[in-house]
Formats: sequence, structure tokens, C-alpha cells
Amino acid sequence: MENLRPNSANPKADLNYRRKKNAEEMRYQVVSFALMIFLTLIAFAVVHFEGFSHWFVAPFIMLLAVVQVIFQLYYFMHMSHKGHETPQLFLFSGLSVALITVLTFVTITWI
Amino acid sequence: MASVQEKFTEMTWPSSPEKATLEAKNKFLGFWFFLGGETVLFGSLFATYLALKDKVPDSSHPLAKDLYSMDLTFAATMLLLTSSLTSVYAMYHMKNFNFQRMQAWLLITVLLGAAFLGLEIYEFNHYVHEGHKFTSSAFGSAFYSLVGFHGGHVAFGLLWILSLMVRNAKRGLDLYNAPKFYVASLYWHFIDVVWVFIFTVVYLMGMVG
Amino acid sequence: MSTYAHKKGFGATIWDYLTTVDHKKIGILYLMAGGFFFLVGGLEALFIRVQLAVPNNDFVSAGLYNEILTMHGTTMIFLAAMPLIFAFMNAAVPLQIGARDVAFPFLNSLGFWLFFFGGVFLNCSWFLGGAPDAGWTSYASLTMEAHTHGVDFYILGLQISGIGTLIGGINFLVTIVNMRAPGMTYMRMPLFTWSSFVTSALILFAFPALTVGLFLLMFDRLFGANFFDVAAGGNTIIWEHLFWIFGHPEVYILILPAFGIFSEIFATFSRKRLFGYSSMVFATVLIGFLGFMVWAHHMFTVGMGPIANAIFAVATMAIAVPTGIKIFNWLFTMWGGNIKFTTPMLYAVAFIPSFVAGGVTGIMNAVAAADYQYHDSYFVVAHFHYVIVGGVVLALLAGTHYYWPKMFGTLLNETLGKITFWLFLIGFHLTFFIQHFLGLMGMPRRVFTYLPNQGWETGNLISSIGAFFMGIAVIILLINVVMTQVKNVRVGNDPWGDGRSLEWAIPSPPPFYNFKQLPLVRGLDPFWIEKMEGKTEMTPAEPLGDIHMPNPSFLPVTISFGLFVAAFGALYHVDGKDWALPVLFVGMGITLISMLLRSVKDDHGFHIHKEDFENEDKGGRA
Amino acid sequence: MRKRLHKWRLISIFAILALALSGCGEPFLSTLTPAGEVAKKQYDLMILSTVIMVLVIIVVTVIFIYVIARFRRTKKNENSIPRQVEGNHKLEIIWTVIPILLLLVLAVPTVSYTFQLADVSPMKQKDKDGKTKDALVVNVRANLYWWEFEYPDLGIITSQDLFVPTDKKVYFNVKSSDVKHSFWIPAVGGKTDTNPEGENQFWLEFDSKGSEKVQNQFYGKCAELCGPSHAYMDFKVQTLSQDDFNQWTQDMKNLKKPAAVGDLAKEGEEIYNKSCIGCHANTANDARPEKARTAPNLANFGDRTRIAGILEHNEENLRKWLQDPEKVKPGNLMTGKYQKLDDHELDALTAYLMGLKLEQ
Repeated sequence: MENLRPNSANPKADLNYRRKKNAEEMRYQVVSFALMIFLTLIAFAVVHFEGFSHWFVAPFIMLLAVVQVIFQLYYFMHMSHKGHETPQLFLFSGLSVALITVLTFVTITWI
Repeated sequence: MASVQEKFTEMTWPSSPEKATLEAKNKFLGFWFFLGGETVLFGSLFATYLALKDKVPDSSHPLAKDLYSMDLTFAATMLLLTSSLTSVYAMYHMKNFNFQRMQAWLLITVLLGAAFLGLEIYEFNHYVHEGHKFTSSAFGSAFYSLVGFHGGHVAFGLLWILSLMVRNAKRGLDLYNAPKFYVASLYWHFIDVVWVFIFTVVYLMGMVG
Repeated sequence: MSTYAHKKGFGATIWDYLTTVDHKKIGILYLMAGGFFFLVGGLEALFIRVQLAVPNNDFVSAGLYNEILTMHGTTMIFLAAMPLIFAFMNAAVPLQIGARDVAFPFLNSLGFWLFFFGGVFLNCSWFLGGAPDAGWTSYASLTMEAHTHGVDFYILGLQISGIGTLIGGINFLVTIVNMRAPGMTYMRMPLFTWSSFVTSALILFAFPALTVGLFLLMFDRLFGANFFDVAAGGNTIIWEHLFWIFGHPEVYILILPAFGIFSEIFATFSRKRLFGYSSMVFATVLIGFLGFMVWAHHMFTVGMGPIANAIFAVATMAIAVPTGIKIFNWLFTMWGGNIKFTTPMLYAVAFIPSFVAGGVTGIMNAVAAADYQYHDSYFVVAHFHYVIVGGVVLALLAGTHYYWPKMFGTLLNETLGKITFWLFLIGFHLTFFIQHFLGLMGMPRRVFTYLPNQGWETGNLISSIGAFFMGIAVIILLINVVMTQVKNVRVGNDPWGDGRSLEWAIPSPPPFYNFKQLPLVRGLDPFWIEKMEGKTEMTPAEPLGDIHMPNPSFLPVTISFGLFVAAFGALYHVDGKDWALPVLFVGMGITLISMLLRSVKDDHGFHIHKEDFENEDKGGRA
Repeated sequence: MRKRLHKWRLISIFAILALALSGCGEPFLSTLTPAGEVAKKQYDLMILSTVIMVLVIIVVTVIFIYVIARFRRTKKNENSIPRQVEGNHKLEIIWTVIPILLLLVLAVPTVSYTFQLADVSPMKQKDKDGKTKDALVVNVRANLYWWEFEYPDLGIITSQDLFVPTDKKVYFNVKSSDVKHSFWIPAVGGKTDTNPEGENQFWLEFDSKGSEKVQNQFYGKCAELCGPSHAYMDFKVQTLSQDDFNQWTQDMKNLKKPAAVGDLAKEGEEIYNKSCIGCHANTANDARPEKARTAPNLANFGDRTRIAGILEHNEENLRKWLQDPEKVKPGNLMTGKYQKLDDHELDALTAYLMGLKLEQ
């Protein structure tokens, strides 16, 4: 959207507006970074604690990883922005091929 | 469409320089496609690792839970995650047409990445002394291939960002190099994404057994 | 080839092709290189059939036979079929979407040269101690046993050309997404463009699996890793999975563009809009999608267990549905049409029964429990030759005749074309139909000979005779090409008279900038729409202006050549040869320095100014 | 053009007829002459799928022939422009739904048979001694160009010739000791790969009627490219009635260290003990571990029907094989493992080996 916004009559105002928007986005980035660090800490803590069973830990930290990666993709890599429909489609297609591969290798490679 | 050689000021700098020209749009999209392919590449390596995890010739070889250390992995993770944020800062300044600050943040990113790589080399060296080698077991081959491929990506990313910084140090930002900086930072984030899965699947799950 | 090149003298023409970044010339390069490898692979096929013509034959030895059979498969898939498809994609897709160029002209050229040097490297094995001999699938347990360098040539050669293919795929994806002319929406794209798009996406997701597989094999064979060494905890089934995760989509990478070419031909020569265009697009995408879910049907006998076998069996059957949709849509494109049987149309028409035969045996193979009988027998050989020759090769031959005027500005001789067609079609069915029965009669595939009195003599003899029909057909095609070039009768924009898509609205061959003004697209089959309104060319979508063009570059050749050199170093390093490591470094050095040159030297291309058009209406280079 | 097309169709019909007349291949080798429950099930599936597919082919062919005959461009309609039809939803739904139904018809037996053919539960029921309760189990081990068949519950090992009782399910554990091979007895049932990293299990049944037709011998093949002599990696299956099979197992068990008869054979035995015994065993109860059994067991060599799996079983061929194995089976592992034998030694060894028979 911002790309299409025509420069307004007052370029200074336009610049200020953009600056403000960029700074605002940067704040979101910092917040998501804090969340990512937080999720990482939880994952390490859960493993460090050693009290939980393997069956809880493995899926739980996988879930944390997935959430964290979503932050990376959508905020750091701007996939939440407009104009990322095709990248999304292809990234997720790649991801599904990768997932099927992993699933196969943990189930039917050892005979 | 703006011309690539045009000189810009803060005022005239477009708000999405990474997509301001057709060349830039192509680069942007092509790079995302490439990342889609990379996802499959790393997926295959992860799959191979999982199939061969702890598959060793005999019991004298160390297994995952004997090897991995939490401190080292944690330090490496923090370094790489932080470097992801610093490259976001660099792109923030790129969008604000502040070349000096962008270069500064990129430099911090590079330093963090180099520190990560240093840790990884130290780690590998340590494992080799424990008897966990690339050539000693299928487990070793799979581990070093997956983590090493990622390490290779980090090294390549460092070289890439550094050469962009050096090449453009004198001429500042324009629409010819802004997309290059942008895709390099995308690449850097992608490396981080892969690492998130590596520390979770390889290290943390390896420690749980 | 073009008149423009003739004026420049031989050396200059060569240099022009070595440095070109023009998609049309790269298309010609792909056609020539792919065509050459097609001849090599065909010769290997003839050797195979001579050896098997009679039992206990000793035309070639067992070891040499395995090399020939491996190289036949590898060459045909990677070095003939794929590049020929890339030839037509390069020649037609940018024109069909009304683009002046592809998205990454430099990478386009790099993709070609990587493929070319990879292919040359692979074939160098013939002269350097023996070709790979573990089949085109190179199953890990056998490749780990191989004691010659053949398999290493396979690994490194395919790795190099595979990178080229991947680059080509990304290039076409971006081109189709970003470079369409005004009005050319996704649902107005010609079906060949659509199938090129889906094929490129398949390349993007399938080739990384092959890359990883080849890396693992390379690490094992050249650097002492243990992925496939069972004693050290390795597992050879990993290779089978990785290979087929790539290998099955690969089949669709080949067949979808073939479907695309036939769709164009059916519509053109039936003088009718493609029946059920949107369901054709949908079916193409669906086939591409399902293509990733079914690879394990190549592994039914591996022992994955009944659950996995059943899932993959049913998933495989599902592919028949979109394929069936396509077959009926083609039939109904012809229905009510005004069909002209030109050479390309003959191929298209013959394709339907041939491919249906290959398709139904595909369904038979999907029946897991029965596949235990078909698997690795001549039945499978018959099946995949029916789809690949009956589908892909017929499409490539059809495409050669159909796009020849657009690529070279001359029409191939129709009489010779029809003779080629009949000989090839008869030869094809003669060769492969009988092989279904040989397989059912218990003949395993990839045998270098067979003992008498097993009931296989007649079938094999018939099959071998058929192969020679195909050989003669190809020779006549070559004669046709030479004759046409010598006569050099130039043709106009739309030599078939019934062209429907944008490529037929511009000269044959098109000027290097393709469209002086980008055309305005008003619907599916844009040129047809204009013709129906009595116009002879497209309405421009923009005023005449400067055109930005990329600079030619020699760097793609040096980048690829560097890898070619480095591969020799890597390969002979294992033998402890002193010169191997230096060669490896020199090769990598050439590549890296070329890449560095590319990245530090700004390349902004050049402009053709609109005044040049106004001065010289012909549109030569400024 | 039209005439030519007809001619071509006629030719292909004749070709198919000729094929049908030539039969379905040799009964000891062809999947089209099933001689066991597994092969019969697979044959049924072949027929079912073929019928469905022929149905599809007929529909396509009828439309195809009508279209290319009816809608040709002629001098008369050269310039006519046909109506540009976009599509037809009804038709499109029909040719989507009908194939789905047909595939369902095929999918149900496919899934069911796939599970039936994988049912090896009787193998897993062991008695106190660790022997299989009610099933005959054979361990098949594929090696570069030869097969070993071990009867773990009976303590017998044979090579190259597989002996099985008729009309009874026989269960197989298959694996490979080097590269991947594939175990296939076309007339009796589909193949199963022998992998280097683990065992595969499946079952076959050899019916007595089918066996009679082929004088109790089926051909077995290796179906996975495994090197130069892949084509020669044949084995034979000898079918016996249950009583004969019991007798055979007794004979094999009782087979003690063979005594060479005659001077020449005695001389041969010496050569055997010097040059061959490192790899080949000559008793059916070879106690060495698998890894040490690097060559075919020769206990009943004299009774085999083939030399090296491929040559007719006679002294001339045995000499030929012993003299230069590489010439007979390229890439085999026997070549170069022993010193060259002169004519006399060849005669002696041949005499000894031919004497290794059950009847003794």
C-alpha cells in the first residue's frame, strides 16, 4: 500500500509520516524479538529442568519453535506485508514438501 | 518506474526501495522462490539427520545425549537471534535512507554472525576429540552435514553482507544496491529460521534423548 | 541462424552465442545441445536393443551394457528431455506473455552453461575409465560398490547441471509472475505458459532433494562419510527416498510442458479455443501438487509395509483423474473444430492413444499388490517409455516442427516431417508394446542378456526392430533440418495461419527486443481476438519509448567452466593424485572470480532509443 | 490418410492377436500362468485393472476416431471458423466423476490385497525353543550373484535351489549381504527387495497343480540391478509334496560329511579342502555365522539343475565354470580366489563336486 501512496504536496510532511510509520514498525520488531527470546528461554528451561517426560518435551519445544519461526517470517521477513502472497504460497509449498520428507524419514526408512 | 542510477535524497527515496524497480521486484520475488527451494533442501537434511540420529557402528561411539552441551547451544542461539534483530535495524535505516547507520548495524550483524561461527567451529572441534567425527558413523555424517550446511550458509551470508558493505561504502544507497541489501537481510533471517529448528530438533531434542 | 547473425561472420556468431543473454538465442542453444544429447542417448538405446535382439548376445559385455543403460537413462532425462523442454520454454514463454525478456537474462544464460558443462562432464566418463553403471536411479547400495569413477562422474555432472536447471526454474517463475504484458492475467495465459509455470515450481521443490541426495552420495564416495554404509549405521533407503522425492516430480516436470505444447497445437490446428481452459489449468496445477505425494510408488517392493503401500497406491491413482480431464478436454477441443493435419498436429493426435496407453499402465502399476509383479520388470520399462516417448518425445518432436518457424524463420518440410512421424510412431509402438508382455512373462529389466528358452526371444527381436524405425525417423528429421536451413525460405509472423497466442503476432524470428511496444491483451488467445476483428497485429499498450536491454556477458561460460574444471579435481582427489587438489582450487577460483566480477561490476544494460525505431523501421541494434 | 490410419489399426489388432496365440509365456516363469495363491491374487488384480482400463481406452478411442474422421479440414470448409466453445460443465463433471468411481472400484481390492499379502503373523508365533510354531520359514540371503536359503527351524542351508512343499504357505525373511537385490519367482508371486539394512517378510504358496505342469520346477530371478551379472542371478525352485519335503529335510539333516568315491574324486576332495573350503561348505548344517558363509553351500551340489545358476548341469559346464568363472558370470566374487587349476585338477574337482548328492 505504502508503495502506491503518491507523494503529497508537502514532501516534509510525507517524510515525517513515513519516518513515524517506520519507527512504529521497528517497535513491533523489538517486541517480537523479545517474545522470540522469551520462547527460546522457555524451550531451554524445559529441557534443562529434566523433570518432564520425553513425550511432553519434544512436541512442546517443537511448538515453541514453530511459533518463533512465524514471528521471524511475518515480522522480521515482512511476510505480513502486502505483496507477499506469492512468496507465502511458495514458502509454504516448500515447507509442506519438507514436512512430508521428514515424516517419511522418521516412519518408513528403517525397514 | 524509477531509474536505478538516479541520485536520491531523504525526500525522494521511495518507501519500499526493495520493490521500486522491475529489477528489484524480480530480485525480491526470485529470492523468495529460492528460499522456498532452500526449505526443501534443509527439510531433506533434517529428515536424513532424524533417520540416522544415534545410528553408530558400535557402543564405543558417543550418542546425541552424551555430546550436546546446553551452554554452548544457548550462547550460539542468542548470538544468532540477536544478529537477526540487528539486521532488522539495518533495514530500518535503509528505509530511512540513512546509509551510515545501516552500515553500522550491518557490521554488528556480521560480528555476531562471526562469533556464532567461531562457537560452532569450537564445538565441532570438541566433538571430534570426543570421537564424534564426520567419518566415524552415519550419525556423525548426518550431524555434520546438517549443522555444517547451516554453518556454510552463515559463512556465505557473512561474506555476502561484507562484500555488499565494502562495494557500496563509497557510493551510498541507490535503487541498484538497496534491493541487494534487502535480499541479503532476508537470507540472514532465513538462516536464523533454520537455526531455530536446528537448536530445537538437533540439540534440545537430542539432550532429552 | 538469424539473418542478423549471418552478417557478422562465423567467429562473431560463435562469440555472440557464447555471450548471449537473449532468451531466444538461449532457446536455440538449448535446442542444439539437447538435440545433440538426444542423438547420443538414442544411439545408446540402439546399442541396448542390438544387444538384446537375440539371447546370449555378446555385442557388448555385461559391464559395458550397464554403462550404456545408465547413460541412456541419465542422458535422455537430464541432458535431452529437460533441455529440449527448456528450449521451447525459452523460445515461447516470454513471447506468449508479451515480455521483452526473461526476469534474469544473465541467470538464464548461466543456467544453460551449467547444464551444458555438467552434461559434457558426465559424458567425459566414457573416455576416462568408464561411464556410471548403476542405472539412472543409482541406488546407493550398488553405487557404494562401484569401483570405477563412473558414479563420481554421475554425481558431479548431475550436481552441476542440476544447479543450472534450478536457476532456470526460478527464472521462469519470476518471469511469468512479474513480466506479463498489460492485460495478460493469469487466466489468460496460454496453457504452455501455465504448464511451464507449474513445471518450474516443481523444479524448485524437487531439485533440492536431488541436490541433497547427490551431496550425501558424494560425501560417502569422495570424503569418507557413512550415510549409506550399513556397517557404520547408514541406510541406503534414504537414497531411494531422496531420489524419488525428486524423481517422481521430475516425470511431471517433463510431461506437463509436453501437455502444454499439445494444448497449443490442438487449439491452433483445430482452429478452436481450448475446450475447458480453466479446468485444464486446474488439472495442471493439481497434477503438479499430487506429483509430490506419490513418489513411494516406485518403492512398493522395498518393504515399507502395507500401510505406506496402500496410502501411496491410492494417492497415485488419484493422479489419473486430472490427467483424464485433460485427455477429454483435448478430444473436445477437436470436436466441432476444423482440423488441419500438419506434422505437429499428427504428433498431437497420435499422442492421445499413445499416452492413454501409458497412462492406464500407470494405474495398473499403482495397484500396489499387483505391482509386486510389474516392478522392475519389462512391464515397467514399457510403461515409462509409453509415457515418456509417447508423451514427452512426441511433444518435443511436435514442438520442434511447430516452433521451428518462430525460432529460425523457416518452415520444416512437411512431407519429410510426415515421413518422420509415421516411421517414429510405428517404431515406437513396435518397440515398446511388446515389452509389456515380456515383463509379464517374467523378464526383469536392466538385464544385459537373457538365456534362451524362456519365451522371450520373439518379443525382444520385434522390439529391437522397432527401435531401428525410430532411429531412421530421427535421421530423416536431421536431413529435414539441414535441407530447410540450406533452402532458407523465410516465413512471416504467423506461418501456420491459425496462430492464437502472442508469439504469432510478431516476426519470425522476433527482433531481439521482441515487442517494439508491449501489446494490450484483451482475453485468452489475444492474437486470435485481434485477427477476428480483422487486425493483423496487436494493439499496443504503451507509446513507443526507449527499451531497456541487458548486456551480453561471457561470465556464465567462465562460471560454469570453473565448476567443470573443479569437478575433475574433486573426482581425482580420491586417487591421491598430486595435481587433483590444485585443479580443484583453480576451478573454484575461476568460478568465484567470475562471480565476484559479476557482483562488483555494475551492469545496467543499455537502451534502444525510440529515435532508432523511427529512423530504421526494421529495428536493428542501435 | 484415413485409409492409412485404418490400415495401421488393423496391423496392431493382428499384432495383439498374434500375441494372444503365442500364449502367455513359459509356465515356469510367467506371471500370466499363476501357480500359487499370491500370484493368483495378483493375476486377479491385473485382470480387474486391465478390464477397467480397456473400458476407458474404448471410450477414448471411439471419441478419438469419430473426432479425427468427422472434423477434418477439407477444401470445402477451408475458411470456416468453428464456434469457439469455452467448455461444458456437465461434460467436465462427468469425466471427473466417472474416473473417480472407476478408481474406487480398483482401490478397494488394491488396499485389501496389499494387506493380505503382507500378513506374516504366523511367523511371529514361536514355541518355547524359539522355533516357529506352525509355519515353514525360509531365510533368503541374496549375495552378489547367488542365493542362500536357510531353514532356521530345521537347521538346513541350501544354495541356488530353493526346496519348498506345495499347497502350504511358506514364509520368507529376505535380506542381502552386499548390495540390494530383489527376490522374484514370477509364476508364484511378486517380488520383494532384499535390503542390506534389514529383513523383509512375506509369504508365498506353491500349488501342486501348477507345479505338476512345470515338472516341479519354477524359475526365480533377481529383479534389481546389482552389477554386471544381474542378468545371471537366477535360482530354481523345486517343489515337493509335503511328504517328499519331510523326507528331503530328513535326508538333508542326515547328510554327513560326504565321502568321495573313487580315486579321482578323492583327489578332487583334496583340492576342495585346499582351495574351496575357505568359502564353500559341503554339509547342509553349516554352523558358521552368516558373515563367514561367503559362497554357496555345496552340500547337494550333485543334485542341482544348473551350474552357477545358469549353465546346464553337466561336467563339461562345471569344468568351464571352474576354469574361468569370470567368463561365465562377469564380476562374480569367485574369480581369483583360488589358484589356476590344470586339466587334471579340473577333472578331479569336477568328479568330486558331482558326487555331492543326497542319495549317498
